[in-house]
Amino acid sequence: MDIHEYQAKERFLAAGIPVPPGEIATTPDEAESIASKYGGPVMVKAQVHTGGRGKAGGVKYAKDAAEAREHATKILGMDIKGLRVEKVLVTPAEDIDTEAYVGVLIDRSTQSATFMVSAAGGMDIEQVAETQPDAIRRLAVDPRYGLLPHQAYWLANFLYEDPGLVKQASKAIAQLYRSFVDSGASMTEINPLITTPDGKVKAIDAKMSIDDNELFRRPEVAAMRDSSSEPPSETKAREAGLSYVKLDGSVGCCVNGAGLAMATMDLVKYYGGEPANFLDIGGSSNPDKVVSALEIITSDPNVRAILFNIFGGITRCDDVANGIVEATQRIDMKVPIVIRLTGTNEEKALEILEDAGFSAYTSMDDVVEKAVQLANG
Amino acid sequence: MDIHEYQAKERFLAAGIPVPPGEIATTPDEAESIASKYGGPVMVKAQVHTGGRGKAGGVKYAKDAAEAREHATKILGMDIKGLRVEKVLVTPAEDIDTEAYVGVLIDRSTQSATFMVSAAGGMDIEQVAETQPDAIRRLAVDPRYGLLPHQAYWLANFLYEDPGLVKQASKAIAQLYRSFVDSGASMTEINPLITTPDGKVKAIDAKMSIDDNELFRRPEVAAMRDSSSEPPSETKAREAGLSYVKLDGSVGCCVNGAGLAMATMDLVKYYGGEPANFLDIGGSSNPDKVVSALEIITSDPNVRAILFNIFGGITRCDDVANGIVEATQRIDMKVPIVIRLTGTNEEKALEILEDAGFSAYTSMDDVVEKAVQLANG
Amino acid sequence: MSIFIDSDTKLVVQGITGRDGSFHTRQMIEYGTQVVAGVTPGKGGQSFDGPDGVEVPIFNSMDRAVAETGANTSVIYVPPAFAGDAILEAADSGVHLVVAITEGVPVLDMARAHAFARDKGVRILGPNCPGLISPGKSKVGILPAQIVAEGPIGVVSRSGTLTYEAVFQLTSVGLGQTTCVGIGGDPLIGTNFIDCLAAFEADPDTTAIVMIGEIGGTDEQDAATYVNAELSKPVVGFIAGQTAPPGRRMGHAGAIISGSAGTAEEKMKAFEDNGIAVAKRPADIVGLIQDALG
Amino acid sequence: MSIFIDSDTKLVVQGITGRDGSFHTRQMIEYGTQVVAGVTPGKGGQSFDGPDGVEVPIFNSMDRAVAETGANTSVIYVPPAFAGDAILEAADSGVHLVVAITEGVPVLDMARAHAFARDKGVRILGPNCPGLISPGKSKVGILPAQIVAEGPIGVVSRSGTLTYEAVFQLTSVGLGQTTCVGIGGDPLIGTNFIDCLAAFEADPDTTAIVMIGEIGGTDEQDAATYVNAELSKPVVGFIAGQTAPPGRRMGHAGAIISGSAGTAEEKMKAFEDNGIAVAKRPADIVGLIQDALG
Repeated sequence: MDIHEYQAKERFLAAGIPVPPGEIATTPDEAESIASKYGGPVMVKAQVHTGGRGKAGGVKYAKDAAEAREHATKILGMDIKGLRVEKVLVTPAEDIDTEAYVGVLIDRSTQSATFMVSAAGGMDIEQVAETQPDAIRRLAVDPRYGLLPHQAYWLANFLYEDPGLVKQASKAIAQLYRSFVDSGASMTEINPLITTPDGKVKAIDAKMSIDDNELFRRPEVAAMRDSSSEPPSETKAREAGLSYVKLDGSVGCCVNGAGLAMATMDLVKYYGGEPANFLDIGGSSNPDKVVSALEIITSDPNVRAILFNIFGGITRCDDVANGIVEATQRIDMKVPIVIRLTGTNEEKALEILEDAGFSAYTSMDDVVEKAVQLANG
Repeated sequence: MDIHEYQAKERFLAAGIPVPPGEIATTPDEAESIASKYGGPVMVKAQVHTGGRGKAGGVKYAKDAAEAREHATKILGMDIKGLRVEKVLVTPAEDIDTEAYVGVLIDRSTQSATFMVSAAGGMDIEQVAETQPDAIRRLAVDPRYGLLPHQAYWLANFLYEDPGLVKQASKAIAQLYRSFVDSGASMTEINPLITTPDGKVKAIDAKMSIDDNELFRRPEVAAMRDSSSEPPSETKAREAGLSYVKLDGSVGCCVNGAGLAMATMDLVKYYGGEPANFLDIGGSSNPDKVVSALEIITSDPNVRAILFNIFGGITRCDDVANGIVEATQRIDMKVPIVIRLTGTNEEKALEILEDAGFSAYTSMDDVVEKAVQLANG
Repeated sequence: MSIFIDSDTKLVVQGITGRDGSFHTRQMIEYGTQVVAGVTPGKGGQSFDGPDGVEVPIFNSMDRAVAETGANTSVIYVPPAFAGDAILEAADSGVHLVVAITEGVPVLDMARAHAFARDKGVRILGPNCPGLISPGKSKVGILPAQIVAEGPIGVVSRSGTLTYEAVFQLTSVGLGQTTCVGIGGDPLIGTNFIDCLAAFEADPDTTAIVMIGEIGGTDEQDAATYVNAELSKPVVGFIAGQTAPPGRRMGHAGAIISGSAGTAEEKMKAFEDNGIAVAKRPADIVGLIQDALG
Repeated sequence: MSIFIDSDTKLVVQGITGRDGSFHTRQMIEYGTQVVAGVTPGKGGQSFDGPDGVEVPIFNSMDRAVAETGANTSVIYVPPAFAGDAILEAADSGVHLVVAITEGVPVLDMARAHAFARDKGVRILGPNCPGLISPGKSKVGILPAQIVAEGPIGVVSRSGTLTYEAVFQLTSVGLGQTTCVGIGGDPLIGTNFIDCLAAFEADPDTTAIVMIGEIGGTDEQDAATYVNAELSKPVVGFIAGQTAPPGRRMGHAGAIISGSAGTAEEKMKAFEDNGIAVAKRPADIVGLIQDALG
């Protein structure tokens, strides 16, 4: 789960990281009054869960409160990569001497939280990694010891020469690790970590993604979820316990298992179609889940055909077939459905489905080809 | 540094360990009023830094407030192993089903905090260790991981059969480890950890020693020191930065280095004397430290002779000699002083001392023999 | 032969009294797995009624279960909040393999558990994995037994049902398996492709290997390099997620393209560059294996 | 020959600009120790003016110091609040020996540091120790150089000045030393008697060993058993603290009799039972060594 810049900054502040003040505005009036409270020039920053806000015009410098109002008027309601801006952060503009990057993420190869720091801040770190790999210093944090003081110092020492800045940055890095762990994060970054002309180190931007698996034991973090920033269909899927990702194609996919779901999407493409979504309904034959899945898929106006691909392993195929039949009776279907069911008790399942009037298949290729035909036809 | 039972219980409570209520009384009146507040029978418990309170009559059951007053009258001011009782803890008497022992201490061989638990609680654990070694379960806590939940369970499972008791005890054990670490303790124990007829696990006694080296970063723990419970000379020594332990003999010892100080005491005994103290003045030749040391030693009325044993290593002997001379000029000495100085610049040092009228030696055996002679003579 | 589990596997089920644990314990016993113990704290002394009159003793803790039954492998069905601790307990108990089925274990819990397992020299499989099956010998986890058969193919996969798909097709044409291993869909897993490839290479009965990957991370790329350098046996690969958008988690916590890294294209190219035959569709796997075996 | 340090020892001093650090750095350089670097965070780039015109470069961190000077040993003079971290940094830097002089390091900090050093395969000597000296070769720590001489005796001790006493007497009668090691007076030390005994046994130039213990713990008892089982060379022992009362810390954090365990009597008996000649007084050590050497 991504949280907004202003929320990440709250987490940072709680850990002691130096973050400039800032307040959230949802209207131009609010933006103006926050800016006039701060007095000097401010930044008006769109709060959306995507990178590239700046390039999209979502981050603006305002020399005074009137200009802050103007910018807020433009930014609020703006569409950035399909996401509508509902909030802006208004924060005093800082004098910047240098910009560095400090990030922590879960690294698969070292099986641990791993720092990346670079003096080339303010840029996309992946681009830095590709073009100037030597400009990044990495450190895998041994989970048995946590981040040790000399390691924080070693990272900070890569960013600055000045002992005072190194000391401040060491502290901020140690605090960032604390914030990462305490938040149950899977990624957090400060980009840029700036130095000011008067020798202060400050975090002026903040990103954090929370490990979804941590949310159950961190209600205060879970409460930071902003459903307004995701498609309503994804909110609904999450609440129904389904894994769902909306895409732009016309073939709705309903599959059990994430790997098989991806393979099904790929096969749609292989046969000349475009998948409308990723959807994993899990191992259950519960009609309620199937109903939710169908409601979500059919709420997408692009969907022209729906494809079920179910591999009955432990779950018996006849149970799943009954679930599908019951579910489709409970909602009004406007697009054709084709179903592939294979595995335990597949003959019985095919009978149930055909009796209910569905096109039923046992081969994955056949069902996908048919669904693409229906969607494209 | 030892803390009192009531202070250890405050630490335990902060960590969530179930501890019955209790309040401190310094007068019989207070004891009576606390007891009447609780209503039922209470325990009146002397707060002193020594074991064996119970056998000495320092822990008493009182059926009501009037009896609590009587007991407090006897216990307050009582002398237990040379320590005067200044405070009693008044706490409701608990119904006891079983008594267990749970302790943590720093173990040298495993280089880690180590648990000892036993279902034979309420007894001296050392005695249990000698007579029924199988009645104790031990666990060294890997400092890289801390106490893991299954380890706490494993310890608790050694104490109880009943799943409900095991669960409560697991939790208390985990909390005890947290309290141990958070307090910077070197030892802590619950003896006994009781179960009540209604199936509750409670800590009704508490001991904790703090690692002196932790005090600098734990002011709230350092503030628990009760100087009233140690000889004033030891308080003064600590404040002067000296390691000092009062003993019962007549030969005052002033030595640089702990090992040499012990060896000097042993040699006093070897030559038929009794050391009056252990005192390590450290590596300094600072006259102020020597003054403090002499003041402390001479404040002991048993001291009949004072012996300096200084090995000049890095510190030059002539510097030390000057320090001793200056120090003895600043205080009024009523007992004879003999001095052994050896090492760097020892000839110069002996000259300085003899000029100042001291008996100066280069051999440790000679000076100790002389000091014993003076003290016994 | 087989890898990781065989007829000497003596299994303890952690969370045997839970819904999933009890269901799959029955399935495993029916398949012939030696389920020697169950663990549920507080239920020690009871026993689990398996199929065919099998009674499995339940213990309060792993140490008792191992001490009293000689179990050498554990499988974990406990809920995510307790799974990290259950893995630590298992790794501390003396078993040499811990199969963690549970989905949704916090990743920082797993970072610690993997470190602990490394310290103890214990293999973790998973978490968030379907487990493994050595046809005709033992099954540990949730793989459906009816789709497998004894034979010469080693199968290793990050996925569940996609693996079943592949295994089912292999079995349909008479290509049985030595062992099918699901390594799991999480970012931090205990046993990776290379561990399985090395084990299949060392297993004399395995003649060819199917490796099924997906988007996210670089495990497949590393495995490809390893195959090129170390393997004598033919490997057929498949990667799911060619149509997955970057930055979105595709069900599995580990199935996410971060920026431009971990795409299916990258992985398929790594396979091809290292002599691994790449199946364009799941249906192509069987043909490629048949080609490889000549 | 010698143990742990010799003329190839290249030393980095952590806390070189502090009062103790700078004083003892001068002493070590005067003795001939190769002090190749100092570390004080924030003072990197400066240099330390040693005796005889020696300039020691100062670095901000151990990793730089080791990378740029090839140091293989470190000595720590930083205050107790930072000593634990300094040991971790040293153990992480590539040196193989870390000598921790600092007194007063919290024992839980040391529990962690010792675990870390074990993980890294680094030897810690101390903390709260005087260091060690291999006469004529190298000195690391605070032992007074003028009391030692080259010769065949190995000395290992928990104490500082008591060791000087013994070494001084040995040197006075012409019995020089291969190495004198002060293992430190804290409860949790990195190098114990057995480590030193094993090293002395392996050192061809050492012909006899003096072992000076004190009350507290069971290191001397364990060492005695080890001597009996593993050592071919004669060992003379001394124990300080026969008159120490139980339960009181005698200066050293580790010098405390807990209940009835760790008494001088117990340790002297263990020595005698295992063939170690016990000196009743420090002055007897020399005679016993002379007897042992025949």
